[in-house]
Amino acid sequence: MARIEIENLDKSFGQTQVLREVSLSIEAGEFVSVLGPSGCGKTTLLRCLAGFEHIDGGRIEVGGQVVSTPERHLPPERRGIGVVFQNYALWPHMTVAKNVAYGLKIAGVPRSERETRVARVLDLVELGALAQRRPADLSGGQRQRVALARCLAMESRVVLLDEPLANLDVHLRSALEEEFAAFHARSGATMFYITHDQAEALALADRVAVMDRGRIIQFDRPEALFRQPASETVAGFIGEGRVIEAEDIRPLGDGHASASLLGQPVRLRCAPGQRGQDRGRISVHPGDLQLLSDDLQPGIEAHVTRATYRGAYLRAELAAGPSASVPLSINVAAPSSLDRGQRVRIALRDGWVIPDPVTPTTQP
Amino acid sequence: MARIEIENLDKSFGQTQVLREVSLSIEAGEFVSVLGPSGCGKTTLLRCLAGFEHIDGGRIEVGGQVVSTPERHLPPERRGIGVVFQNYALWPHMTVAKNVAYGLKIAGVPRSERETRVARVLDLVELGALAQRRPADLSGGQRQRVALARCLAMESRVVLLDEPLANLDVHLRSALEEEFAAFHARSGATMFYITHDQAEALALADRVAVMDRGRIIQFDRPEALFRQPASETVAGFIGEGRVIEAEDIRPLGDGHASASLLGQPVRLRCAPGQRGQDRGRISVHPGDLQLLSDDLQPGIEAHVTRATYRGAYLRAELAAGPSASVPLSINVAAPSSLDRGQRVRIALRDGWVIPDPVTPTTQP
Amino acid sequence: MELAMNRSGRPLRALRHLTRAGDEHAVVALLVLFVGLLSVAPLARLGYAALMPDGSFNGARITELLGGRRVIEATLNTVWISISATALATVIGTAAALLAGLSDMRSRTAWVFGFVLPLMIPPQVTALAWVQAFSPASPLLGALDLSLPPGTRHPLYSAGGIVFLLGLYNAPLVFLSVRASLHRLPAPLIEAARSAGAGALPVTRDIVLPLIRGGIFAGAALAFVSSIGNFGIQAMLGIPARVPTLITLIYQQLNSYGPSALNDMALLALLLAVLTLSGMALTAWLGRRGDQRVNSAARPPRLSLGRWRMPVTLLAWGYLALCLVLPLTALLGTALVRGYGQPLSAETLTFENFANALFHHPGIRDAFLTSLWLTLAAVAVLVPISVALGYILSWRRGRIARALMIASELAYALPGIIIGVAMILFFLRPLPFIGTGLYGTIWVILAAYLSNFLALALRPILGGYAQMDRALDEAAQLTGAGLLTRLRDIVLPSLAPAAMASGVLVFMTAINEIQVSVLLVSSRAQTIGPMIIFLEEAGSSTLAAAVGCLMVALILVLMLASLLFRRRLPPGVLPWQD
Amino acid sequence: ETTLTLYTSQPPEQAQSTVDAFEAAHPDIKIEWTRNGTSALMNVIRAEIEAEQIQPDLLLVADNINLGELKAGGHLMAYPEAPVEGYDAATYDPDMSYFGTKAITTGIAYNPEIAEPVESWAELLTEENRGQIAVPSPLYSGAALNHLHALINAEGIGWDFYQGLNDLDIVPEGGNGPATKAVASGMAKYAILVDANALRAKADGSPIDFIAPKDGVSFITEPVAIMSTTEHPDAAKLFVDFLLSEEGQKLVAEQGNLPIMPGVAGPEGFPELADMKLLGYDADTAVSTDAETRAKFSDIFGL
Ligand SMILES: Nc1ncnc2c1ncn2[C@@H]1O[C@H](COP(=O)(O)OP(=O)(O)OP(=O)(O)O)[C@@H](O)[C@H]1O
Ligand SMILES: Nc1ncnc2c1ncn2[C@@H]1O[C@H](COP(=O)(O)OP(=O)(O)OP(=O)(O)O)[C@@H](O)[C@H]1O
Ligand SMILES: [Mg+2]
Ligand SMILES: [Mg+2]
Repeated sequence: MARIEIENLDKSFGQTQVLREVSLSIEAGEFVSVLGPSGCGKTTLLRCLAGFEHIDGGRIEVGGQVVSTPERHLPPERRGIGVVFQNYALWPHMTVAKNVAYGLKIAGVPRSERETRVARVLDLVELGALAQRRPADLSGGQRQRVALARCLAMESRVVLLDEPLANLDVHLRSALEEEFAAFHARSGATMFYITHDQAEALALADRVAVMDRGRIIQFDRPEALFRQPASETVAGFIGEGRVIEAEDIRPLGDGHASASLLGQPVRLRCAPGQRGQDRGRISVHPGDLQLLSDDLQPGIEAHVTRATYRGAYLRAELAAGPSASVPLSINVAAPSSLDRGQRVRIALRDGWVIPDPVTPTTQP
Repeated sequence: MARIEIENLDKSFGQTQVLREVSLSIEAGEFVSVLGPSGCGKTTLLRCLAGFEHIDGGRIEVGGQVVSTPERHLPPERRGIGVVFQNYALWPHMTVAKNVAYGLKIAGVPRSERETRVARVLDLVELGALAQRRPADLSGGQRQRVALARCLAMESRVVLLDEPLANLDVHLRSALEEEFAAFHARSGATMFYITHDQAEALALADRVAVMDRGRIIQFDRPEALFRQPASETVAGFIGEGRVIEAEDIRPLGDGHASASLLGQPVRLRCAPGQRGQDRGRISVHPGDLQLLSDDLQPGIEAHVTRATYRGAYLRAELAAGPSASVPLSINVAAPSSLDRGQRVRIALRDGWVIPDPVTPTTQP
Repeated sequence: MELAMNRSGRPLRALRHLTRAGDEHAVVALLVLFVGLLSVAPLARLGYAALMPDGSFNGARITELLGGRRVIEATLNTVWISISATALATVIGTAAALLAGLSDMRSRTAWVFGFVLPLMIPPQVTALAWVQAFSPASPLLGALDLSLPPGTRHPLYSAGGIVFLLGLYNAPLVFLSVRASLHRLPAPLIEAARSAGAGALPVTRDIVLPLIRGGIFAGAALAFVSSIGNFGIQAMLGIPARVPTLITLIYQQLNSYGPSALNDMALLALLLAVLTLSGMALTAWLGRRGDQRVNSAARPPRLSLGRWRMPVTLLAWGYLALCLVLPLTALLGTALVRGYGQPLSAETLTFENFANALFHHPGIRDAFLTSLWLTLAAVAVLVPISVALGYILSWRRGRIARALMIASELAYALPGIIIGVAMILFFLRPLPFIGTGLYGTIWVILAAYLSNFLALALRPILGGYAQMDRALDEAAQLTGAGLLTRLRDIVLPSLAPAAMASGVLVFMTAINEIQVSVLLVSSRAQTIGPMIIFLEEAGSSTLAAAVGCLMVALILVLMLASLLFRRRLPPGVLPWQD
Repeated sequence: ETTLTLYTSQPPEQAQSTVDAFEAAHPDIKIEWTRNGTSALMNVIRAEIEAEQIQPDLLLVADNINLGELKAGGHLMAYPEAPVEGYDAATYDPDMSYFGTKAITTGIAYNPEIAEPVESWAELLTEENRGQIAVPSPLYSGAALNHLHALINAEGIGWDFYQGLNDLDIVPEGGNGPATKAVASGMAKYAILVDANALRAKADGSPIDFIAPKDGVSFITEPVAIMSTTEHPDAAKLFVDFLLSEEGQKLVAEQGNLPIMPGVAGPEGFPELADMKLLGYDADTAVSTDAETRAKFSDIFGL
């Protein structure tokens, strides 16, 4: 019941065009993440949706109602949209509990129900004990959680979240991730979730919109983004992907293609309509590479440029190719060690041939 | 040249004791991360070090000089310590370039040198083009980078960072992580790095201090934290570890022990002095578990309670044990699927017997 | 989700939506009406009297009057004296706010009390006290062995003297405005500078001052307007010094005879208004440049004065001794004798004046109660109106906002006596619909106060808005709260220090108000300021001084009493409390 | 019952007692009164005239020139039958538009602790008094303006006196209040002052005394007048009658001013009216030459 339809949205601040022809069609009840580098316009898109910014071109519909065109603008308080702000925007003069209860009070929820709902939401974000504190006396992460609780309590039909978990530790983060999923399942609200953390985006969202420099460059299911990125930018952005050059790409017809990578024959996935190419760009994730322990197998020669400890595994940055010009990343299971400069041999187990940029939207 | 020595530091805000007997001894030039849940006192510890808070007990020495005791307090501007703040703390009335140059100007660096240094640092954080903007016209991540640049430019002998990468996307993050490492190597500065992101902490730090409720509960190398957590809290906090109960723990003498987990015999690592125990708590990471495809091998029965897509792999939450009361997490390589409720069999490949809590510091 | 929606009740919500729809428009309409009725209309009536004396425009008369040698000279004097006095007041007021708000100077609370109190002493009293203190016969200079030889021109009888006293007198205005800004300055910005190696001085110069610039210039605007329209000091020092200024010329015009006196006075008043508005526009422009938005959640930091702590404390108290103790002792010395000029000694000491003021003159008591009532009413109306007006002016751009801005400053730009005349002209006729006129009642005085002090109340609040994070309001907007609700629940509390500063400014200025009320009082509505003047004129200086002392004492008691409630108030609201 | 509106510049207690006495004598007439300084009242009336909404029926204000101005504007009602027998013709308007009710003289006040009494205006102009004489300004004070008109029309005094003041570096300023204070506090030796101010301060114990110079004092008569717009002319006339009656004049003495009806005794300590030389002038001429006079005054003092 609360479909969001964004068509050809344009938005500039003075001379700078911040959003360019953004179109998104979000199903009612869908969970959509927006992923993109810092400064690409995510927050601005959210502010247009919420009604804080007037738009310069295009239109926005929410639940079948036109809420924004350059001429017409429904004020935020009449859109029934909840927002969790990037900078918290807590009301400094109210206690935590009051911050959370305020919207309910405005909506006319009776006191007793209000109190139970506030208590429940605060417990959810593990802030029950701090209900009487003021925002100034909280740590950064605690403030973030209050902002979250404030929005959750409202149970709006459309909820926009601007990096709601950015300042939280992993535990709380996964707890709240779960809570988002549960809240979403329970309420059926349409969620629009901005993040720069792809793990979050991929884990939570039904679909992910990847933004770059004011444009949406791909809007697809998480698996598709990861395994079949539509452009180099997406490929490079998702899942610590690397884009490298392969030669002699020959489609095999079953969604696969054969190619040659740094002189080694490899088997790749490709789009159904992929044509044969002498040179092409392919997308590779660290997990697609395997360290060869055995010197006899054919493999790609590389040397380690940096190895960092990541707990469960060791992440190694490699330089491969004749002039060590092809950078690759690989994860190596933990109880092992790799040193800077060490020479290794690797094999490519999977990869995706990035389709030719035919549509102009993939151009920045 | 800039050793940091913290002894029995106490700090309260009114009635709330925020830091309790914190002692840390940081070598000159060491890179130390402080990791801990939101609200545990990380920022407060940093503020005491920087000199923004007077301390209530204990002492802090930097580079052999006593900078804080309850009686004596060296003001921040005379400590020569650089700080990157959690909320950026950019000066809104100065352009990006001026923000970065200010400290150098105060330090009396001549104009021409100042300009080159500022330009270099801004290029480093990819903000060269925005040098003349004001902080208000930047996105959240861009502001974060300015804050970073401002601190990098000062090249202090001690640098404190409060979640400097919290708002950045993965790419910038890993670029800046590398930059921190390089900066550290180049300058030999002592770095004190607060984060709630363990990947960051583990990757960057020489040693990591894990805090909980105002105490340091373990201060050790990253590998040790991950593989040999000293307490349940640390075990539960690092590497998405789970703490579960095992029975019949029998040390084998070579740093290993045999035990029984949910009726299955398992082999675990343990501390050299570990005694035999009928029941004990063990720490298990998702990577320590393996999905058994083959029904014949003996394994632990469990069912899937939630499966989320993480790009390279699928994360499954499992419930094991007779009454499905033991929660476990497992990572499954990506091109596979697990559904909620599906029954699986798993094997434990590694685990660590958490030593008995003998020292009172592990009590919160 | 169905559940969530239905629980709050669909029809109810629809109704609420309906009332909310016009919410903002209704507020804007109300503000336009308020400003239009109380500011624009009376002043337009005055402008009409000034420019069209007999219903027709006569350019020659205007050029002749404004082009006269004396008017030009007075205009030039007015401009440079007001600018210099503003500069002095700004420097002193800002320094005081920094000392009280940012330093670890000793006994700050008591000092702040003393610093704002002189606002309460009528300027004539202050000026007279200074003149006496530095006259050749002064006991003070005599005691210090610095007596001027008789026959020398009094040092304060000079343009410099006017600047000096106006500067001192208006410094608390700047102080209040700057302090409100300072209180919203977030600690990390200062801490970041300190960790960059900047000590107290560079931090103040490079970080603090630029960030509170909005507050400083708002205060400067107040000081400018207050200086340019201050008749008491300009006349008492300027006339003996033969330094004519516009306000003294206007008073001369008011006292002259002839059918055109009122029209000529109105014309001079317009000239003064133009000067004042230019000054306010200039300060507003200077104060607005650049971005001073800071995010909320501030804990005011303190910078250590180090070894300067003792000297600075002494200096600050020395300043107070001069500015507060000097006029206050003069006032008290007069109130405690029967006849003015009697030396205060065991024989002459009497409390008769106080007894008279308190018990034997019901007129004084009535006048005081009327003033208190009017002042509180003005505060109660102006602060909420200013908060709403500030919202529109700060966060809604557009023609209406700009017009409101100019209109609301208009009235403050005129000296009080002119407002009084404008109010008479406008409110004399019976009002439409009501049938009776407000003239001669207490309501016309209230209307004049509202009109004259609107800009005064607005200034600190605009400064507060400049520093407020708009997301706070946006977050509340999303809950569906209408503009009025948000103003009450979110904006007003966040602006509390600024709102309080504005309330205190209005209170302090209105309780003793003379220039506006003197034309509007009647036997039915008498206020305390003119009452003191009448007593003075009728030769009862000692009684007048006793009333003045009682007023100061009362304000002091109110200020102290406010401290009792400090725990219940948001931090930073009371200017005299840390 | 009729209600009259009175604008008066009498001090509040005086105004109240005048009104009370009148209402006691005429119980069917009520008086609403507004009390303010003369110049403030005149500004109010001018504004009322500008708005064509004149409020008062009666005026009882300080001096002739103000009323002369109103008379010239046609705002005063003539009352030819007013009971003025026995009154000096100088105390009321020849056209019977306003009538003096008392005499408030302006003479010389001095501080006996630092100055000697003088006999005439000219004696003030000595070098020892440089900067030591407080003079209310005609540009601000009605009484001072009256004094100026009286002195410049007086033989042997004239503009030379003011010229002489300027030569002694004296600038007229403010009204009678500050001048009283200046003498009482010793900041000035002498002041040009109205009798009541000086004598009341003296009675309160201030170091001040009053001299009526031999060559004459100026005086104001606090005239009463009826506005031409009044709707109750008969009741208003009764008020005038009351003030000019013997009862009314005794009240003046009780209030601490000199009555002008011959035979009614003045208050304690006041000089006898008969012993003083009164300096009068023609009010109508004064109104018409007022602008010139002020201009000349300003020129002399460089204001
Ligand atoms: N008021 C403004 N005036 C001018 N430019 C602005 C303004 N607000 C944002 N911008 C610019 O618009 C661009 C997009 O900003 P936005 O805040 O939407 O980025 P974002 O994607 O949310 O980034 P982040 O992840 O860092 O928060 C940025 O380059 C920013 O500098
Ligand atoms: N001024 C204060 N008054 C009272 N309590 C405070 C104050 N400042 C911080 N606290 C409390 O001290 C504890 C530690 O706060 P701190 O900011 O150090 O946490 P943190 O570890 O940095 O958390 P985060 O990761 O969320 O930033 C928190 O519980 C917080 O509520
Ligand atoms: Mg953003
Ligand atoms: Mg923190």
